[in-house]
This record gives sequence, C-alpha cells and structure tokens, in this order.
Amino acid sequence: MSCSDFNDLDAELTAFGHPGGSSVRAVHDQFHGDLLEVSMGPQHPSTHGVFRMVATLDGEQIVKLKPVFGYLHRNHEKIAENTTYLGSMPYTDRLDYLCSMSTNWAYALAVEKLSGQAVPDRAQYLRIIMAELTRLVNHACLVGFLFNDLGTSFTPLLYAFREREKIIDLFEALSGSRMMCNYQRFGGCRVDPTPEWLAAARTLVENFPRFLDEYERMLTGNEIMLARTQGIGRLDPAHAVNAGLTGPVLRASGVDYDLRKVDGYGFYPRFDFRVPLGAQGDTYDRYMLRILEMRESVKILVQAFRDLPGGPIMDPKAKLRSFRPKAGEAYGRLEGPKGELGFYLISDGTPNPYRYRVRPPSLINLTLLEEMCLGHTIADAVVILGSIDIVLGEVDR
Amino acid sequence: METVQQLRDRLAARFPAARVELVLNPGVAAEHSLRLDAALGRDIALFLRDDPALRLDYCSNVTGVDWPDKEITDVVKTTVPDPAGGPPKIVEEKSVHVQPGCLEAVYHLYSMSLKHGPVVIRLRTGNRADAVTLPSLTPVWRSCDFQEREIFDLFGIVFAGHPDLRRLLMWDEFKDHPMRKDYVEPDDYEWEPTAHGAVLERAKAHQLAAVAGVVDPGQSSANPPKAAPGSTTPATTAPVKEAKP
Amino acid sequence: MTTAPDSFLERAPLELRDWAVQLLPGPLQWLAHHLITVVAILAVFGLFFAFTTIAERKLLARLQNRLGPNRTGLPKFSILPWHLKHTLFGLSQPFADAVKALTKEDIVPAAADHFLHFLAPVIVVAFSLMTFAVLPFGREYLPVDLDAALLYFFAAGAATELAIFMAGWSSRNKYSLLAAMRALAQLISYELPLILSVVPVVLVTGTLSTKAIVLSQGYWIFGFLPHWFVFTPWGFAGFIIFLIAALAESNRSPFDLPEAESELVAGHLTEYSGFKYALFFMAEYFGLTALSGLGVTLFLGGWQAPFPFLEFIPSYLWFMMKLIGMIMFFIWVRGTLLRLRIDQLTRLAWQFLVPLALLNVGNAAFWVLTTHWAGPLQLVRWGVSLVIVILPFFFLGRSLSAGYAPRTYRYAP
Amino acid sequence: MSDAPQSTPASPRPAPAEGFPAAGNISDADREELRRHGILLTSLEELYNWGRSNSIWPLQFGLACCAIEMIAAATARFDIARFGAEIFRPSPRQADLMIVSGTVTKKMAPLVVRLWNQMPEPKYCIAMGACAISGGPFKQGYNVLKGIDRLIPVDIYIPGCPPRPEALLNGLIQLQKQIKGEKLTGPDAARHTRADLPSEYPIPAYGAHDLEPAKNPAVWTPPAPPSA
Repeated sequence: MSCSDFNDLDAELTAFGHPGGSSVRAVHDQFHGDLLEVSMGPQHPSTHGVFRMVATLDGEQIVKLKPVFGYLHRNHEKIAENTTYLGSMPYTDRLDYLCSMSTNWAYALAVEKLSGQAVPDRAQYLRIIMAELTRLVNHACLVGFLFNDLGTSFTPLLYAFREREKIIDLFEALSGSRMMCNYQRFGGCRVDPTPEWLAAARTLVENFPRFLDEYERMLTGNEIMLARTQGIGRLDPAHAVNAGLTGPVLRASGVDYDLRKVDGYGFYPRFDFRVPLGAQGDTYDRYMLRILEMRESVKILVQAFRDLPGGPIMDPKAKLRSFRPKAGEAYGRLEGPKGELGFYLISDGTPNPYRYRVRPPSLINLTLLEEMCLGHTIADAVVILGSIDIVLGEVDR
Repeated sequence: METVQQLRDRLAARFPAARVELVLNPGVAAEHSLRLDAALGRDIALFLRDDPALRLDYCSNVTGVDWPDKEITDVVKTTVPDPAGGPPKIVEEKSVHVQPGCLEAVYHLYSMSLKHGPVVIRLRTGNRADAVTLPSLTPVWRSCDFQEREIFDLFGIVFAGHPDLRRLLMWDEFKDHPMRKDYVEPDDYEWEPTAHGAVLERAKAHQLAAVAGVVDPGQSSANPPKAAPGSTTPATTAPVKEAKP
Repeated sequence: MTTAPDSFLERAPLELRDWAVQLLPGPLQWLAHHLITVVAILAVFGLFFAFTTIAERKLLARLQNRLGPNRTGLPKFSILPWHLKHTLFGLSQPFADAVKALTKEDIVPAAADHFLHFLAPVIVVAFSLMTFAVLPFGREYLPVDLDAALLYFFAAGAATELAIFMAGWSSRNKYSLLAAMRALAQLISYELPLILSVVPVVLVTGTLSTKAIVLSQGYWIFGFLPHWFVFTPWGFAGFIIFLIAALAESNRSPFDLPEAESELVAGHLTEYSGFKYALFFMAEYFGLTALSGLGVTLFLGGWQAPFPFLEFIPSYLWFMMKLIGMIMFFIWVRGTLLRLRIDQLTRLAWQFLVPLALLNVGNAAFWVLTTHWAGPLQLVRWGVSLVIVILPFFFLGRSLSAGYAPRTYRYAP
Repeated sequence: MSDAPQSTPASPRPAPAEGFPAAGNISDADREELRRHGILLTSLEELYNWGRSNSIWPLQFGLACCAIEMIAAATARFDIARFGAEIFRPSPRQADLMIVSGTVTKKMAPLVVRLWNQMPEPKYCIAMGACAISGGPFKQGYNVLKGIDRLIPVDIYIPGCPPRPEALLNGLIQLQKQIKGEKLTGPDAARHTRADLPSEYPIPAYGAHDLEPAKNPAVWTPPAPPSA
C-alpha cells in the first residue's frame, strides 16, 4: 500500500483525542458494573522494566489506560550536556541496552552530521554489520519476551537468548564488553575485526536462518498464538503516522517508511534488501514483521561480509581529543531496531554539546498504547505492550 | 522540495499577520529552521501538515532548548579627533547589556507520504520566568503528546491546548525544571569512591565534615545499628507480622 | 478378567500393614488399619509431590536446553560419607524448598479477611487430598470402596476451585480479585466437560465405582491387546476431553489463568507467603496427581498391565508408571504451550468441549446398544462410532479457529 | 568479583570456647574426623541454613540494563536453576532475594523500599551493578539514587556495568555461603532473628526537590574518606 491511501484521512485528525477509526471502540456503558483501577507496574512481570500502566477495568476489559513514565529517568541528556561529545558515547550504550551498537551509530551519525566528518568505506560496512547483528539480537529477544507475555514458560525466550549469546560473544570479542559495546567513533569505528572474527560472524549469520526456521516452526503456526494475536491491538496507518510511530510497529500497519531506504544513510543504498509491510496492523503483524525483518537482515549481512572492503576504519582527519564541532545544530537519525532513533545536537563551539536530545522511538511508539488497548482485555494489553517493543532505558532516558 | 527560504516566503504570503523568521544554521549540517510566531503557531503547523506540496504529516522530534540570559559586551569604537591636531584617537566604550533569555521548542517535521524533510520549526517563549506559554501542537501531530509533556517537565514551557499536560518523567510534587541551564541539583554526594572529578569535588565538603567527627565511620551497611526507625510503616499495604521464625 | 498373580511383591505392603495391625489390641485394630492407610497415602503422595516439583523443574529445564537444579546436595550432617562430593543430581532440592517455606515469615495483609485468608489454603489441600480416597492404586489398594466414587471425586475436586476463589477474595488485592473471578469462570466452564467426558465410561461399565471400572478394563482382546477404554473411539474422545478439562481444572498451562504470571503477577497467590503459599503449591500438584490418577483409572486401565506377560510387575507400580507418564505429559504441555485468554477459554469449553462431550455420550450409548454385534458388524460398529466422534471434532474445530490463519506478507515496492 | 566490597556477616566467627565446641562451629575437617570415630553431629541450625541457602527464590524485578544480564543468568548458558534459584517470583510475598539490578532513580526508590518491606523475612538483597551500588555512570544525574544501600541493607555487592551473568552466579554463591554461616542465637545472630532490628524500613517521600529523607541513617552512614 502506498501512503496515498490514508492521506485523505488527514482532515479528521485535526482534533486531539480519538479521531474515528477502527482501532477505537466505545466500551463502557451503563449496563456494566463498577470499574476497577489496577496499577500495573513499575514492578510487574510483563511491563519490560519499570514501566507502569494505570488501567481502568470493566471486568477484564480495559476502558482507560494511562502510561506512567520516569521510573528509569537517569538524566542522560543532562549528563551529556555536561560532558564532552565522546564522553557521551558510553552513555548511549545504556539508552537501549539491548542494541548498543545501533544507538552508538545513531549518535556518531548525528555528530558526524554536525561536524561534517567523513567515514571510510570499511567502517561504513562494519557499522552496517554491527547494526544488523543488533537487529537480530533485538528482534529475536523481542519475540521471546512477547511469547513470555503470551504465557509460555520462558521456552521461546530461552531459545532466543541462545542465539543472543552467540552474537553477544562476537560483540564481546570485538569490543570487550557483552552489552555495552561503545564501538562507534566519530569518523569510524574503534576496533578492526580480525579475519577470524569475520569468519566466525559469517558462520553465525549463515546458520541464523536455520534458527529462524526452527523458531517459526515452534511459534508461527500455533493456533493459540494465532487466536491470541490476530485482530488484537489494531492500529490503522493514519493514526500511526500522526502519532509518529516508527519502525516495525509502523510498517505493520502498512506504511512504507524505512529510514534505510528513505534516508539511505550509511551504505544502505548499496544493499539489496526488501522492506516487509503488514496489512492489518495487529499484534500478529507486528510479530511477523520482526521475523521477516530478521530474514532481510541476514540478507544484508551476507552481502556485507561479501563486499567488505579493506582499508582504514577511522578517517585519518578525525579528531577524538579536543573535539569541538563548529557552532550549529544537527538532527541525525537512523532506523534502529525499535524505530527512528534520532539525536538532536546543538553545538556552541565548546567541547560539550549545548543541547543534546535523544529522540526515543520506544517512548513515542507508546503514544497510541491506550487506543490500541481500549476494548481489549488486560491479558491483551500486556501482549500489545510486548509487541510494541520498548526498552525503558530509552523511554525514560 | 522547496528550500526553507522559499517556504518562508510562501508562509509570509499565506499568513501576512505572522512573523516567520529564517534562522540560519551556521554549522556543516545547514539545517536551517523557521521561527514561527507563537500566536499563529498552530495555524501555520496545520498549514504545513495539510499543504499538498509539503504534507509534513510526521513530526519526528520535539525538544526544548534553554537560552538563559546572556551578558553581551558591546564595544563601540568612536573616533575622537585630537584637539591638539594629532592623529585622531580611537576610544572604545564598553557597555554590557543583558540579552533576555528565552525557552525554545524545536520541532522536526518530515513527510512520510512524500518522503522528504526535515523542516525545522521553532517556537520561542517571551522569557524564562512568567511568559512561558506556547501553543501546543499536539492537536496537529499526536506524536508531540509525550514530548511536549517532557518539555513541560524538564524545561517548564507550558503548552496551551495540550490535552494532558502533566509532568512526564519527574514526580508531580517536583518543583524545578532540571534541564534548564541554571538548575541546581540536590547535594547528595556524601561518600564517593568514584573517578568522576566533578563528583569528588562536590563530595569534599561532606568528607571534611566526616573527618571533623560528625559521623561515626565504624558502621557498615550490612549491620544496621540498633536504632529502629520511627513509625514509618506504609499506611495501606502494611502487613501484619504474624510469626517470626 | 484375568486371574491375579498373587505374587509376594503384590501383597507385600498389605502383609506389612496386617502384621503391624495385629500387634495392637483388638479394639484398636480397625483404627490402626485405616490410620496406616491414610499415613501411607500421605507419605507416598507427599514424596511424590516433592519429586514431581523437581521433575517439573528438571524437565522444563531440559525442554529449554538447561540443566535444572543439580547443586543441592545433602546438609552437612548427612550420615552418608560421600555427601560432600555428590549432589544426588539435585534430588534433595524439594526438601530444601520445604525447609525454606516452612520457616518463612507468614504475612497477612492488614486489610485482608484473616479467617478466609487462613482457611483457603487449608481447604484447598484438604479437598485435593480427599480425592485420593477413591483412587484404586493397585489391585488391592483402594482406600475407600465407594459405590458413588466418581460423584465423590468430582464433589471434592470442585471444592478446590472454591478455595481459590476464597483466596483471591480474602486477600484484598486487585490482582487476586481478578484471579478469583477467573477461577470461578473456569470452574463453571470446565466442570461440565470434565464430568461429561466421564459419563461414557459410567454408561458402558454401568457403575460409578472406580474399582469396578478398572476391573472391567481387565481383559485382553485376542489375548494380548489391552482392553483399555482409551482404545475405543468413545474412550479416546473422552480421554482427550478429559485431559483438556483436567488441565483447566488443575490450573495448569495453557489454562493457568488464575495464576497468570504475565498478567496478574501471581493471581490469587499474590498475597500468600511462606507455608500458606507452599500449601497452595502442594494442592496444585495434589490436584494434578489426583486428576491424572482418575484419568489412568478411567481410560488407561488403572493398575492393569498392558500385556499379559508383564503382569509379574506389581499392580501399584503399573499405576505409578502410568501416573508419572500423565504428569510428564502435563509438564511437557506447560513447557510448550502459551496461555489462552479468558473468553477463549470459556469459548473452548462451551462451543467445543461440551458439544463434543455430549455427542460422545451418545456415542457410548450406541456402543452399549451394539455390544452384541460381531463379525463384519463389528467393523461397522467401529466405523459408525469413529464417524460420530471425528466429524463433529472436525467441524467444531473449524468453527472455533475460523478467521485465524497464518498470513502472507508483501514487501515495499 | 572476589574483590567486591562484600559485606560479610557482622563479625568473623568467634573462636570456639573452652571445651567442646557447639555443633555449628565445627569445621568440615573436624566433622570428618568425628565421623571416622563414629560420631555424627547435627544441629537444627544447619538444616535450617541448608534449606534456606539452597532455595533462594529471587524477586522478578528488573530495573535497567543489569536486568537483561539477570535474565541471561537464567538462560541455558549460565542457568541459575542449577543453584535452585530459577523460580523468579513476581510477587514479593514469595521472594527471598531482591536483586536490585540496575539504576535506582529517585522516582523508583520509594517503590523499591516498599517492595523490600513487602518481602517476608528472612530476606536478602543483592546490589547488582555499579548503578545499584553507587549510582555508577549515572551518579551525576539529578534523579539518580547514589546507591540502594542508602535506603535498605544490602548483603552482596556485585560490581560491573553490567556484571556478567557469571558474576551474578558468584554473588549468589557468596550469598549462599553467608546464609550457611548465619547464627540463630547469640550476639552475632542473623538479622531476621533479632527482634530489635527492623524488618521494615521507612519509605522516603517525593519531596519538592529531592527524596525526603534522601537516606536512611539507620542503614547507611557515610564512611570516612579513604585517606583523610
């Protein structure tokens, strides 16, 4: 579907609230009984961290749901404004702690845009390799967590973590840390992988489709899973675009907007891959899109390993110490595993950024959580939340 | 897509009453922005969203920027002719004036249907103290919802017309706006085995107090002293202790 | 009916009891007789419960590529000299858990209904234990030979769900309350298919006594094929319905809605700690064991050996082996399936299981009416019976999963 | 991990008094010696500690980055289940151990204390990761609590950012050792056996600028500077 399908709906969106749409249902009337307000979180098994939802229930049905944030507000932006540009790089690891490589890259991208720093070819390829490996980690784990919310006894999650451990091992061999890689630099990458590392990574990537097949055989056709996810948490494209949703959540609603294609940052235009699109925008589409994206990521990775050029991994003109970009501002963004991850930087010519802002996809993807959950049961709410894929480090920063 | 300059001209023609300024970005990125008149901000935003050539249907990033009062030293050079007939003297007169600060909200707009962008628009408050109200653009782009709440929380900009303007990240009782440049954070760096230089510096005052014998350093966390805390049990969830093994 | 091999092993536990009883003076003998029976059941199934928990943890772990508990050895004062080197594969894990649970602080929320909060775990354990009374564990091992054993079993079993409702209601916790509501909905929905799935057995055997039902499965077709009810069309369908309903009755995954961890934190158990929590935990396994035992009794031939030449193995061991097999199945299901939603759960009961179970009652009636058919008619009998089961299963299943199917996806141009 | 500032039980075990030592104070070697002579020693205390140390059920409670490594510790590669500790209970009423895994913000701190209060005794706390110990890299944040031990007593500290799952397992083993060495009576009795020690801690309130109180003086006092 092209975007023209929902352009004519724009006029309806002027008033705030719930513009008429299939995803919103009126659920409460005088025939129902008293309402029950349940505060789910911040300590709850399926809020994926310290997220909190204050849900008002009519029986099991949700009539109101307000998210509450800030339980992991670690003042990332304030700290970054008090430290140097490079000093913030380790903090970006801890934003989205499942995908530190992508977050690193997003920050490096913004700073490079701010300072006009060039990046050598090999580093561009390495960045794509790291970002796509991160996407594999994130999506595999997300599916595991989603099934946990659906009520399995951890089994799919543990299969996903088996694969995650393999990829994390690669990251550790390369960067020295399992989760907090701190790998990207302004103008390149920190460490050049050895041929052994590349061979190991290539083997992993070649075996990954087998894991995906196994995973799908376990999960995709399961009838309980179909009944629990299809038609749950529908999101129509007009709402999704207006609410700024990005990433797989947006594409599950059928909007073709992948920054790897739209912005063509890095060397992505050189790669041959497709962008899967959902049609219904329900939880099942969001789940399947992750699986399909992993398959495309594997394709990208195979091409990247094939075409990886030699050469330096850092631009020789890049400055790490006393790095002072010219006064100005820049907004750099990329397609993170969870959606558009952007960094907005204002430089005043000093070593510290004057303003440092993270555009967190997790937070903004939660905008329509209430609309998606209305009319569904509390059991569906946790599944919908799981299918949005949030990481609290990024939501609250 | 038209340039920011062209867009400014078109907006000026469309909204003659509004002041639309072009803010040049001197940096490499050259993402120039438009500063909109706050009073007409929402109308212009609606126009930007619905104009068929622009279709900026996606508001990606909303953020606040704090510009505190800035002291600016003006140097006025005047040439004073020497009454003695020598070469004229150049006299520098320095005068300091305070450029009043303000808060700014910056919106990054893209078009998902036409796949172009960004168009950066800015709204500016009158000052940082009392005239901090801006029109909310949440009715135009729902994605501003949480981000404007966050700006309200951290910068203190009040968005008129926002449907649910509460603090987003800090608790409701919190009084300050921590992302402002002049925010003074609470001093709770008592004992800091840390490499953060700034933190060590701030902890020093407490450490001097400790040396002076204010506290007894012999207690460790695993062995709390016998002094039981006062009646601080929670009111609602207080459990009844029935048995202690 | 086969003649029972009166082997020594078969009789040994009984002989032991009789020997112990006759040591006592006459008036006390009947009391001691029953006390010993009760204590034996408590001891055997208490141990069985302990090892079921460790089996569940280990089996789940194996399903997930893990090892499961294997470090817990014996305490230092163990009399076994090699205790320091060996951990017995972690088999002592449940005893450590028991010590911990027994000595844990017991918290009752201030706002809770103290009496009901205390009563709920007691009731749930008491009633789940009472159901053991009518299970024939072996040829001569039936604690109470009731004529209406099945009625008694279901009456006692239903009370456990009521206890769950009590627990949820009395805790004054919103999650617990939601769990209590779910438990009631589940109780009402699944009690019916559970009982209806048993009716065919009653119809065919003509008795409610568990002892008689086992005995009626005790001969071999052609001399070697066991005549268990699960190998008849109506029996097989009844067994499947029974399994599903038993999963729901014992709150096991995928029907563990009252204790839905990802939704309701710990459901009705949210406010229970220490020993009371352990009691609930125990009752869940007792209920599971009892229902499995009933399934074995009704459909899997009870304590009967599958083949004549295997009859030398004592009957109670056969019963135990079948019981363990059933429990393994339940654990396997828990490790693989995901949870239903409450409306799907009740829909499955009312739109699928109840009609199917009702048809199956008719099927059993047909089976009884055609007992005298022989020769080629026997084949017709089987065919008709199979059709009565399979066609509704097919169509009802179609209607249940209508609208749900895997999808194909398109890619951006 | 081994050089972590682990707080050991309050004091080292007292040397055996004159005469025959109490059962709990006998070393393994002594016990072997006695067994060789046909003497089996036992004590309720040991059984109690054995049971508790082998059945530590953690609270399913993740705060931040470290929570992912906590999950990783439960997965196939590390398998915390081997120690009998894989039953992550979502309700604090059934948990024995609170793993504070990640940054405790000031907004979250009252809730952490509340969860701690809701846990039944005997209960233990592991501060996992730099943030839970001292605020870690986010120490300079205005909303970050500078260590959870300012509000509740911590038994084991696991440094790292985040600590590897092996470190968490080691922390668990250290905790098991600590529990095995606990006394039920006497001057160095375990925390939960002493009626004079609180099992509930004051919950700080959200103030206008900071938590009130920002620290619990009954649990935490700032130690003297390292080289004052």
